Amino acid sequence: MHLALFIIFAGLCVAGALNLLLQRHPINSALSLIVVMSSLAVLYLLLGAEFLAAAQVIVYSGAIMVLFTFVIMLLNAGKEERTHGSKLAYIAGFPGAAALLALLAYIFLSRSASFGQARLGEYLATTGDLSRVLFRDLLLPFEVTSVLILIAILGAVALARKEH
Amino acid sequence: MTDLHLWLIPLVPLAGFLVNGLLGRKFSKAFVTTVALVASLIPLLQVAVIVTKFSSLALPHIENLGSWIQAGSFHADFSFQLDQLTLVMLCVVTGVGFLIHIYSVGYMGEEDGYWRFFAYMNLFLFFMLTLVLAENFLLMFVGWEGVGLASYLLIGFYYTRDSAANAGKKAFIVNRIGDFGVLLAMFLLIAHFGTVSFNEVFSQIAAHPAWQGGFLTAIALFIVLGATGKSAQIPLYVWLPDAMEGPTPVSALIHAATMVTAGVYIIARTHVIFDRSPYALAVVAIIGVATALFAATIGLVQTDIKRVLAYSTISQLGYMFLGCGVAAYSAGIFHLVTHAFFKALLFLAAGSVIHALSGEQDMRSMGGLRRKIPITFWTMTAAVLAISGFPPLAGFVSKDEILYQTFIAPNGGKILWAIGLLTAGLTSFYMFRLWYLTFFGESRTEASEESDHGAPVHARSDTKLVLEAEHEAHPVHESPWIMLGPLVILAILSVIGGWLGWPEGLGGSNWFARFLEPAVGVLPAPSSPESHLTELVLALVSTFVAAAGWLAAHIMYYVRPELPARLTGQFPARYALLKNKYWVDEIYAALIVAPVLFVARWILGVLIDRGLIDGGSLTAGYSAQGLGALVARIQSGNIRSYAGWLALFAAALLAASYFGWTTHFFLQ
Amino acid sequence: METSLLAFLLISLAKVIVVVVILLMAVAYTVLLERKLVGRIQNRWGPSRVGPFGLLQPLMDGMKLFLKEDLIPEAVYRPLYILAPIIALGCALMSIAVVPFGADIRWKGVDLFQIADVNIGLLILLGITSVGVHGVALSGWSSNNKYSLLGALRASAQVISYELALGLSLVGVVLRSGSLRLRDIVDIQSTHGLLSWNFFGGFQFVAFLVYLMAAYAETNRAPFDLPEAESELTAGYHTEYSSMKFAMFFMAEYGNMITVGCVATLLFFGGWTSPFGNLLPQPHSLILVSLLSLFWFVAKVFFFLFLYIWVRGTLPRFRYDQLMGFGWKFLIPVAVANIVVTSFFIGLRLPLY
Amino acid sequence: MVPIAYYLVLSAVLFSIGVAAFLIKRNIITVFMSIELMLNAVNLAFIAFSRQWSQVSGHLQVNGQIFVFFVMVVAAAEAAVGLAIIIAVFRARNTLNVDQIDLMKL
Repeated sequence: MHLALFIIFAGLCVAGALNLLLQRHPINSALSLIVVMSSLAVLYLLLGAEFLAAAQVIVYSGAIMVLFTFVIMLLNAGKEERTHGSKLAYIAGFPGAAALLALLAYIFLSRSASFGQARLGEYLATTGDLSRVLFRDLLLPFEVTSVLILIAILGAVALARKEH
Repeated sequence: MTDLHLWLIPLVPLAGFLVNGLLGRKFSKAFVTTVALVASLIPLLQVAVIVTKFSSLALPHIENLGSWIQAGSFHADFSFQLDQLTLVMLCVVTGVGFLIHIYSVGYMGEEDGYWRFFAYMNLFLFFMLTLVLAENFLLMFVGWEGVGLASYLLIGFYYTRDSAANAGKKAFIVNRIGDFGVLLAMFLLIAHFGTVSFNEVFSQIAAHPAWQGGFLTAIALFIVLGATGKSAQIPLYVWLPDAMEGPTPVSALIHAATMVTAGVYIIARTHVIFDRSPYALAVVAIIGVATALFAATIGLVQTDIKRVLAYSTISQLGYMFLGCGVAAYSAGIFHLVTHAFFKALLFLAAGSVIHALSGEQDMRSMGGLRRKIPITFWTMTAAVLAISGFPPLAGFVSKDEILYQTFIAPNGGKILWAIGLLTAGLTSFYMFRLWYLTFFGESRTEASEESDHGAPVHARSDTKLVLEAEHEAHPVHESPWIMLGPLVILAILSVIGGWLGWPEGLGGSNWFARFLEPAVGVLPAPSSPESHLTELVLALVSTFVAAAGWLAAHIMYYVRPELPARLTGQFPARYALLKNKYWVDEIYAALIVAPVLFVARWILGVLIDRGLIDGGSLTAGYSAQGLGALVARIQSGNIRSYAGWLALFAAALLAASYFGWTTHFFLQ
Repeated sequence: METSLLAFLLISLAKVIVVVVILLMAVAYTVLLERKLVGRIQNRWGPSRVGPFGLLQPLMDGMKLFLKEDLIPEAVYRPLYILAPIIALGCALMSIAVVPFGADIRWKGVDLFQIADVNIGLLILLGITSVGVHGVALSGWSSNNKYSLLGALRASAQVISYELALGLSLVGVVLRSGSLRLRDIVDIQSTHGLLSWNFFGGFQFVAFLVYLMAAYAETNRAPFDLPEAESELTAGYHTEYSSMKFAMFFMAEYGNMITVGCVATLLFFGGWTSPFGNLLPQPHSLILVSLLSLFWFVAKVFFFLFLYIWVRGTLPRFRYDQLMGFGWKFLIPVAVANIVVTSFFIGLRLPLY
Repeated sequence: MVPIAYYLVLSAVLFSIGVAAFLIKRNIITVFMSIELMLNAVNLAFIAFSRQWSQVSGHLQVNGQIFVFFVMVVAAAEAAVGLAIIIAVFRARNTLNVDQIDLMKL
């Protein structure tokens, strides 16, 4: 069952990502991304990270992607125009991306034996497990990120405010 | 161990400096005055408290405030020390310092940079107190450099005047040479003892009786180099006369009573080192006596009242060196104390005279002031008698002590004594010359003022032109009591200050020397009936010589005032020699300053700086510019091309690290 | 789980069908309830012609909407126009999956009153709610109508803003129970009846009020129904929708209302437990227990639905800037203050808990 | 049972698609979305590695998941600021095309 679920949602992920790539309208890309993120949440669940699965849905699919669609609607972004930017992007980028994929896949698959097998229901990280590490060992980084968010809020307000 | 909070003593003036220095511009004059006076009064009160507790203290009393520098086995602490020598210096610095602060309130009352002046004065007090309280060479060096800084700032107080700014620079640069010596001495100390703490160094020396001369001589000579700079001895004395460009209270406090005695203090403080090095002691003695005579001869013909006092200061400092040089450190310190009293008094009184004459400093334009400014006259008289060495005033006691100790010193002590005695006569002569020219005879002020009418007023005056204009309405006037009060107190001290160390030969107990014994060692002279007789005889001789000097001055400047001019005419060459101060400044300019300037301007400036450094950096700059223009094409501003490069090189990096190419790429 | 995979799937499917049917029925009759109640509040009868007391009215409404012509305007962006109501209704129905309706009673190992008992039930509820806003947002944008777009913009901004207050208001409850599992949260409130409910015994009434207001805003209900304010935006984001698609939005809204009522009941009012706690004798029959717990649960949810309608009939609508200011400047600080105070007391382990 | 390597390969695939999308897309919002996609891919890798680490050590290890948590926090902050920047850029230049936003100064 694990494999079936993995194949279904991995397929959804890849399809969503490809759709993001191929769609010309940003709102479609955004929806594809929501699909990717929600499927990833399921994959997290399969890997035993239940809190992160919920957080993935709330933060990514919920908050961040709503922000994206909000901005798309606000700016009324239409279909992409076909313009010619730098050719360098294609000359350097595509071989780069392809090489990256090939390399990573090669590395992971060639070492597949040394990686384990993931079973359902093993090593379930509950919210409590996570928070024990987060609030005990990593309290300072956690607090620092809260400051980061505060600064981000201020920055966003300052940036988006209309100047009079 | 009782805690005396020694750190408060220097820190209170520092606080005063910070308050006045940072915010003084905004404050009212009254507030600035209050801050400055309180900041100088509190250390005085604290010293007074310490004096009352002193007999019950375990000496030396050391207060360590924590570590300052820690490097390997070497360490230097913020530690202060109190012993007899420090206490004497503290009394002098805070006492005279406070009096001069009070005097300055009146003297500087109309100046523009009032707050600046007091801020610098407090700063000076801070550094001077740090200097005398420090328990190690390094902390003392902080004070040592700091007083130099304060001195520089105050000499250049009238910074709009070129001569003042130049005098400040001169003082600073000349002192640098001396500081170099102190630094080298410190390095040698660290190399040999691994510490800069006074007590640790001294105890190590005490533990090795075999150490004689050698590196100790080197250290001592470097210290002497520093001391000659700070205390204005041959060959580094040239800055002090020029330093008279500063306001008169500064001359009194820094360039007469306290800072210039730092050289004497450091020798006394490190006497343990000097005791092991007869050569260094001899050098000190010879430098001292030579400077004393040399400066006295120049002082004979100077016409600027403050310059006469400046050369007199150099000469008296020479006496102190002489005292230290014959290992009679307590005698040197004693002279330091009495000299602080009467020389501060002389300067302040001179300031009062200058004040009375609206900025006139040339003695030839004075005269007949005796009745017009009587209090200044009488206090000045006390100071003149004291410095000339008439019993029972302070100068007599201390100078006589030094001369006596010199006389009984082995190896040429008699010759040194003879020169010292001659200097004493000269001192008496030029001091009474000053006295007569200023206070006696006909008044030359009105006349000069009339002749000066229309002509611009003297550029080198101490006070501002506005002040002078204001004073022309009432030309000669006694100073206000806020200036006269310190004069009177100092006059009393100049009279009775010497009784602290009234010599045994004259029926006293020489309490001062006994008091200092634990800190600076026992006087070399034995105490016996014969020695008392010698001392008595020598005292009589020196009194006689002083009287002779007075008599000569009396004849030349009171009875027959035309005599000096005739003598000048008779010996023009010698007069010119003295008048131009042996052309030392000119010699230095030709031999040292000119070559240095040449090297700086042509070799360092043109060849190395502009050719090598500028050329090199310009080449680097232009090549970077060219290369940059080439590379800048990559920066298209197109975000997607950046991402492309990023992806490509990320892949390359990954491949490199995975397939082990890193060693080929980065290490070979 | 002892049952085989196939059995598990079948049982789950059955449970889902039952729950969805009941939920849709509940939605239909909530609509009737609202129309009746609002009618009474406005001093009129409300629907009363179809069936006894108008009880068949929802059925007729449903038929009407089914049979109506499904208009799709020319200028809309079709894929999203069709997708949007599906997302909205789907999310509304999905969230009920983790809600337990009654006591933990198992029949042959099957949990009778809950579709899925998960450790992070509360988080899943929050997550699904936050995804649900996409339906509203996309519908407005794809309609290609400025009123719709404005409504959608308002809806997304409003939902994102109030989601913070909503989430924060629940932290106090979670702190008290130490778990995100809904059954655990109810269990801790079960011992002393009324007194151990989070609202009373847990001193979470501030949190509850914050939750209530934020939830009203989340579900776009009065007085926060700005996205569909008829006086300003015609009908807001669903202006261009008709027939079944409109009905889906409609059902989504009422489904959300029911979910909110369930959550409020579970988190603050002891869920299916009786307000009298152990004062009443505990029935031994499992059937009785089940019925009793169902009764209490439904009664409480009904109370919240009643409250919803009551508020709608009573309070005027906010102005938009006031709405945002209220959310950011009042609710969030209050919720944070509640967290601080609650955690302070929990930290002290005062007899309060 | 699924080999963890599969998860990692999936992560690599998603990441590469993200890179490609970044290169192809001209709309700045979509470009930003592809960054989010890459972040998500990395998150998946983190969680997979976390799981692997648990298996290697024999008991639960959550450090990788903590990383993901922080990535999410940062991503949220980044989204807020990034979208605000996009709005500001759009106001100033009236375009969302990255090819036309290649000058620092207008």
